[in-house]
Amino acid sequence: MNSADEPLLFSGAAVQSDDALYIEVDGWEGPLDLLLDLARRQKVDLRQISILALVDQYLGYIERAGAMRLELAADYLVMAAWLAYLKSALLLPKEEQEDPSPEELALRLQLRLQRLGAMREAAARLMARDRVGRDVFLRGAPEGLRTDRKTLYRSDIFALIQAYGQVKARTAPRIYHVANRPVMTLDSALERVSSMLGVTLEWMELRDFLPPHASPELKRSALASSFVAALELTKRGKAELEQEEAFAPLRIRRLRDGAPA
Amino acid sequence: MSEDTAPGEDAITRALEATLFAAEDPMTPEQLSAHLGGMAMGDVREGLAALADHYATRGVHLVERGGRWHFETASDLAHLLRREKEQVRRLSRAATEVLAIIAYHEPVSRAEIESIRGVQTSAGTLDVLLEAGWIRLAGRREVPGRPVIYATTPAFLDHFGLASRRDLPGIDELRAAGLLDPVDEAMNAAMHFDPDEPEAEDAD
Amino acid sequence: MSEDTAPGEDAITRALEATLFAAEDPMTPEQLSAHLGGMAMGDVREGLAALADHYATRGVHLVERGGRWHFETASDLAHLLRREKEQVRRLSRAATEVLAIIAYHEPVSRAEIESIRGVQTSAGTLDVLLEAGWIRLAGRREVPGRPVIYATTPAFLDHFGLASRRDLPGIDELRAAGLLDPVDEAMNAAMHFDPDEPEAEDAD
Repeated sequence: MNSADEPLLFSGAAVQSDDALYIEVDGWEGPLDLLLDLARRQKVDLRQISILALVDQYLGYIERAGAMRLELAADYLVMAAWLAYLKSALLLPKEEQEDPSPEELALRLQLRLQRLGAMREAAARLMARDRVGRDVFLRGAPEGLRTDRKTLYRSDIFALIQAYGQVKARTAPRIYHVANRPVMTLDSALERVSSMLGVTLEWMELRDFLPPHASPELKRSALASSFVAALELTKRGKAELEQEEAFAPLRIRRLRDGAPA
Repeated sequence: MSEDTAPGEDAITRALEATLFAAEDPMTPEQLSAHLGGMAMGDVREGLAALADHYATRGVHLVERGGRWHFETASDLAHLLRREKEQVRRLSRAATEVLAIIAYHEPVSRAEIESIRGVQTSAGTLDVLLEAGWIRLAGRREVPGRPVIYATTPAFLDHFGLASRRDLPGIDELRAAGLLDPVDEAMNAAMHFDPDEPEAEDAD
Repeated sequence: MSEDTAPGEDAITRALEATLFAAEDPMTPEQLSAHLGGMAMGDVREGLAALADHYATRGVHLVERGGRWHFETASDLAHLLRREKEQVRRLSRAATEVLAIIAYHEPVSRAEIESIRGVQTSAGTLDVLLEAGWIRLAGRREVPGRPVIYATTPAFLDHFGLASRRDLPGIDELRAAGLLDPVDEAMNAAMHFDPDEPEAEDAD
């Protein structure tokens, strides 16, 4: 209670810095910290600690702080209320106890204190070790190790001439051959179909118009061209087309000049 | 060490000695081997052991910290050297405690740290430890919220002169006493009537 | 060094050893004496001599330079401080092409290389070849802009096992070896309109 005359910032929730974490009343860091300190004053093993005595000390402490008009952090007050409840529960006859039992709650508190105590001790032992820069020192001016990486490139004559060959092949002027494909143009088909239609007035199958000894490639071209020619002649009113069903042979015959069939 | 294998005349130990003296950071045997042109790992380990032995009584010691080796001054000479060389940062009590909790429990989440300390941990506290290079983020705990977990670093072992975490003062006793177990686990163990674990008391 | 004054057991030499090890700068005997709480100058000098003697055969030496003492790596091990690590890498395809063009056409400018390759050449590619020691700057072409021209080096001939550039196979030999065949010839063969393969359409 070293700074009773100045207002103390007690806010359990507002934790901005290490300083704010410190509870200014004698420098405890939170209610568990205060409890641990009080427990230590009992000078017994934390496993043997009297929780009831501890609770009394804590409540007594909070009361004194209140009497000195110290502002207490909310979490200290919450802990005080909880401990007061724990105390009353511990004093009640066993059969009226609820679940969890006050013994259980007390044990939990004791276990927490043991753990905090253990860690605090461990921290102290850790800090007391021979620390680099305080107890032991590293070499003041090490020369330092440096590894300079050097890349050695590897290749071989085959890779070299192959690369050159590919450059040449890639950039050499290229000659493209366009295949001369056998086709029957629409014009020649028209001419051919017209002239063949001129011979007779009978129905003829379109396939019969095709050149008889043509290669398979030319036959396909001729078939397509002749079909288009037949359509064209029909459209011009010079011929008529007939097909009995889908994919049946397509038949064509000449119309008498201008006269519909 | 016997005089007939004096490491001063031994090319391997001389090379290791020179390298570790010159190194700016502690080195693993693997790094030493690589630096020394692929020196056989067996030779590196033997050489390190011989060197550590040779220096054991001298003013400078060769020590292993977290698998990495470095020379440092003998700790009994601290009083001679400390004078102008107080380079160690002073840690706040909170930071000291948080560091101890992380070291003894790692990996550990902030919530777990707080449940042991009973107070919130300011971000600054963890920052100080992260900045010192003594703790690192060690991933996330696969529980709801996936909290970040923290663990110590090789630099932590270096600084506190620990060969490994097993050298943490009193860690075996703390573990044996169950003081590194969470409170809930300890409750189950202590309260022999846990309905879910009828065998609990046998497990003690 | 005599065994009966083993410095490892000597408080003075241990203190000197640790102090000099941790020192950031070389120290005079006077500084050492002052640092070690006014150690007698005679003790300092004797201790330094004993230490220097002890370290004389080790990987690290204690040496005096201009009246100041410090540890330094044994001179025969100085190469350990700065190691050169050689890493063998296969020349990239782009670099191989550029090298081949230079070899066949030297001296050539970068613009000429690019016009032969049909693609731009990064400066890095030429750097790699210069670094490998296979090409050199061979002056400037006396045309507008005076571009740098490149030529191969004797190291190039060495590496590729050539007695001279005349050993490089000529265009005709490359063609005979099939090395001038277009890369995508296989594609053409698969095309259906190849006039030499009238049956191709049956493959549909």
